[in-house]
Amino acid sequence: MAEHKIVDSRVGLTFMYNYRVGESLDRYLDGLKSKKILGVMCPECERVLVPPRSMCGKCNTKTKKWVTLKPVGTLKNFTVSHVEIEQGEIKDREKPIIIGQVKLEGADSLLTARIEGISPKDVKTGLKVKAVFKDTTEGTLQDLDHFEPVK
Amino acid sequence: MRNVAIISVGYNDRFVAKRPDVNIPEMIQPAVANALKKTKMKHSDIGVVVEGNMPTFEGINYPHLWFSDHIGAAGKPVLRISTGGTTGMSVFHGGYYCVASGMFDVAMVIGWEKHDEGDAQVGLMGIVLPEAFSLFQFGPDMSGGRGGGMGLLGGGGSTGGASFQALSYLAKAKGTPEHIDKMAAQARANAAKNPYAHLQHPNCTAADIAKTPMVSYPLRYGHTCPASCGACVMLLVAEEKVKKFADTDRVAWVKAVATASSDGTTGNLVDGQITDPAEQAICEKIAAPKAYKLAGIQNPKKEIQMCEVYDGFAHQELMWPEKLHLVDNSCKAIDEGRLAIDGEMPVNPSGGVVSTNAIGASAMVRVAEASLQVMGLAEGGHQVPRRVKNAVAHGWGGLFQFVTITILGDEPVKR
Amino acid sequence: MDRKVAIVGYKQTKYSEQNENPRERMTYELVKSLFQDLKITRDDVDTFIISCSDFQDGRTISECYMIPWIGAYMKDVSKVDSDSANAVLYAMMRILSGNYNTALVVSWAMGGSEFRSPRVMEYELDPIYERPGRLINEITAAALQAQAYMAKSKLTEEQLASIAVKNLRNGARNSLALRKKANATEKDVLASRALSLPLRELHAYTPADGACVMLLASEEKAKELTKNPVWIKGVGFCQDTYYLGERDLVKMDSLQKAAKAAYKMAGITDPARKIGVAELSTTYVSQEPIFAEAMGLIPKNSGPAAASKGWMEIEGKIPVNPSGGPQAANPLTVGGLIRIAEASSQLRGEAGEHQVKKAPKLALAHGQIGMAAQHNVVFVLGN
Amino acid sequence: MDKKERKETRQTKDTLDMSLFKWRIEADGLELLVQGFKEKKVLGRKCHKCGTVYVPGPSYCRKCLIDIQDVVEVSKKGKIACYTVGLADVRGNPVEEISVSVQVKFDGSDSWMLGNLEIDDWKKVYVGMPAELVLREETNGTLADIVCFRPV
Repeated sequence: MAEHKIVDSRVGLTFMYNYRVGESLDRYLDGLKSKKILGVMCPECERVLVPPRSMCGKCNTKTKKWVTLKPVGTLKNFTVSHVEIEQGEIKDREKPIIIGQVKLEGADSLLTARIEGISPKDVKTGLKVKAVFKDTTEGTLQDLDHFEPVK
Repeated sequence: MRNVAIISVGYNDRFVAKRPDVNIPEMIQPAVANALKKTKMKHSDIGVVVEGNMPTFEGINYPHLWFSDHIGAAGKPVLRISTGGTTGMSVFHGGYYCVASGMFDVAMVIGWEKHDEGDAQVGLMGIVLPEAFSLFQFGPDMSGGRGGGMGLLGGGGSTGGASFQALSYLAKAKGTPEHIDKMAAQARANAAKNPYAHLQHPNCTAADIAKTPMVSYPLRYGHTCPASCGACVMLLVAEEKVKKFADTDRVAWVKAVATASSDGTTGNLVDGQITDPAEQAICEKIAAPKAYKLAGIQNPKKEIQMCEVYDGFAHQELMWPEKLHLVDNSCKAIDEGRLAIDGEMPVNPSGGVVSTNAIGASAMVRVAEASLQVMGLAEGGHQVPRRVKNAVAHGWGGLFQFVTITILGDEPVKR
Repeated sequence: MDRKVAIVGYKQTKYSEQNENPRERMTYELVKSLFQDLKITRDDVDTFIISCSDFQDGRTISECYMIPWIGAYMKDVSKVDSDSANAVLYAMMRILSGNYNTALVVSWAMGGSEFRSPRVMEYELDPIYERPGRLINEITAAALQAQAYMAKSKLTEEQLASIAVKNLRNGARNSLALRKKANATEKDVLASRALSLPLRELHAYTPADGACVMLLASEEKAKELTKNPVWIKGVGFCQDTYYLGERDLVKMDSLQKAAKAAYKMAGITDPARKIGVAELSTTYVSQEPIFAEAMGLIPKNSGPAAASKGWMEIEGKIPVNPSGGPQAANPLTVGGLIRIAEASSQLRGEAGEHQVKKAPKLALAHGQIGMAAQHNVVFVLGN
Repeated sequence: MDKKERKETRQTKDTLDMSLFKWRIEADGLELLVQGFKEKKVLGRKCHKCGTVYVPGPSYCRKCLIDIQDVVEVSKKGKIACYTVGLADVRGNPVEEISVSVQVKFDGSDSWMLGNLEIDDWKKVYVGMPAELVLREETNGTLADIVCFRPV
């Protein structure tokens, strides 16, 4: 087989993106800023969706009615995550975190959130949890810091 | 083969530079609703959704996954097609084949771009970056002077490549840069009659265009397109379902689709460039003849009443009608006013891509606009006055190397 | 639909951490060798359907420079920007329309050497909620799905490990595989690095460089080109809601619908009995029982039984991923096409070391993309 | 239609870091080209089947889809197939030094090669103008051996 000249090519360039969060998420973030979790209801199937969005995919209907959800719910599913992805590399976390799917009271969708205040060994589905906000909120997703067991 | 008709077109809103009020799915969703509104169809009647954009422009891989709920794709088959500038029409062709194959009765096609969230210039550079930077392994002169290596890099950009194409075209057509000014002026003035167009400039003149700065001779700013935000949606229906779903007596029948690709006709830095960007045999010799044959059109100049071509740069609005066998010499034709909305071969009554460019939508908008002309529904004064029996829509993409063609008519092809 | 479409030939590369060639020559050699096998030239191809990804190739419109290398210079080409099983689907529809008689599907990815798969898959997340939230990625999504299934079906960690062992062992019999572990044990799997529990490193797919090409043809043309056509009997594809919190990760509505459509088209009512072998795009082995159940290949919640009784082994009653599946090698976008090629070679009895014993009459192949397999494509193939 | 008030919503950011990609590219044509420069030659490859001459010459023919090996020397002289003139910067301000980029089709080749044209007045350039590749006095087998194109 003939030898071929193979060259390496590298580019130190970064594509930058600025995304608009849009109407629904903007309002959700306003809610987080005032330490509230907002959901939105589909007028047809009456599901309450959180995080909220402008369309219910099940009914192809615009969601309309906003509801403030109680910051308590039930842990429905979880994973104990030992790694995080940093620029595509799978790196071990200093200590594992629990990523849970929480069903808030009055919501029909599950909210993904970090679960703290319980060890990975003891965490179980069915656990009653409550939302813990950062002391100072800024209207970002990080305002809702984690959920922890209801004592 | 089954005949397929376009029964409805939906835009989200007027194409604009910025939509800070909405996220991407929120921007697209009204286009879906607007397309459905003009039919007797319910959302559940849609059998398949075909979608596309330029994914690196917004930095979202497989964005249709995210939109699922907003475009009514949840629980439905979805196909995603992306082919650079031709994306919109490639998506449309995808929808066409979903129906023509007999697999589905109704297809919804979606082309979109939200340019305010990314950087299209950098995104376009992304086409050639790895190949261009491989040249550094061969020691180009980095002094920034007249070194050949940097010269090799210089022509990679989109406007650079387009300028080469423009000069090669003008030499062949015996045209001048002033012809491009005239063409651009017509496009901007036409756009002012299209309520959805982005850059609208009523009564724009060639002199107005000639005042804009030169980018890269012979192309001026006034010859180039804006970066727009917007979405286009169309509903395609099998012949036997047209009566059931169409809310109009006059639908646009898809008479033929065709596509072809060559090697890169600019920026082919590593493997040698053997194709003239202004030759476009893929259109003139391959795709266009195939499309006309499928559509049963023998004399395009006589049988076609208008065209919508993909003119990312104004000289292309002159070049493509020639390659599509619709005009012998566009420079002459524009001098004689024959390409105007009321001329004998109206080119881009919508204002074209040079006035509105949401890239992933643009080639689809060509089909959408051609279909509106066939249906007699073009709004705001850009409807061609004589009855449009047949229309041609066209798209180009890649390194000036892809071409897509769609031929529409007011009657189905007898098969 | 009065036409039938067949797979007349296909070729795969050997999968590796770094192919000896760059993407262009790797794919070029593959296309040429398929043409040679079928005694055709590029002029015999009516349309080319590419499946590649800008995010995997690191290029905008990443097919631009590849068009001439795959033989598509001055030819009819389109590109599906999704898993390559979608490209086969599109190629098939183009032939069914009557506009074309042959279609070449071409897919490549340099997942071993040029890009980092986990990063590429992060771009599938919405940029406004999941990305800044930094909790969901391909690993955690699959882990939540795995956990939900294990809670429901009572599949144990040991049983989950046994599925990984089966695939690693199968991979060792597949001459093209990258990761081969003929002697892997459940213990090895359980001792492998914890990713996001219950998932560990040996449950996961193996990123790889590789390409696959496949020629499809109409009935008439297929009979001209091969004595051994594989017929596409049925296809189905479907996409779920994006939101993990609104999906039943175990039931998998989209996969169920896709399979149902494929069975309907193929005229199958009892897939568990009719399907002789399945090649599934299980990026994590936990998806094997979940997918098999959603597609009706095994009864609901029977993952534990399937694992402990070896139903899905090469010798089992419904062999799944005799090739080793994505655990053996997974050049992302090429995945679905590989599964279709592997299923086809099982039908032709050409799978060599990993050939299933009872020559199957019908085979199933599957492709997917998205977090926890949001988008699914199912093919039923027969000979 | 566009008169509605549009409320600005929050932004989030992300990037696509191209430095994460480690591309490898086959560049037989460029290698041959720079090797030829050592002897002050322009070398390309010719397809033994269809006769197409590529400069730079990759070791396959895109028309015939076959490997090609025949190395051919092509003339340094050719014709300008097309050109463009950089008169303004990205903001539209006139540039101090006007540059002319050309694509030259060498005599005996089917390929166009990109480069800069050295000329006193850009208005003299035309499509079809004869031009020639100028190499450095002392070449060392790199792309930097290219000085420019000059009108013949």
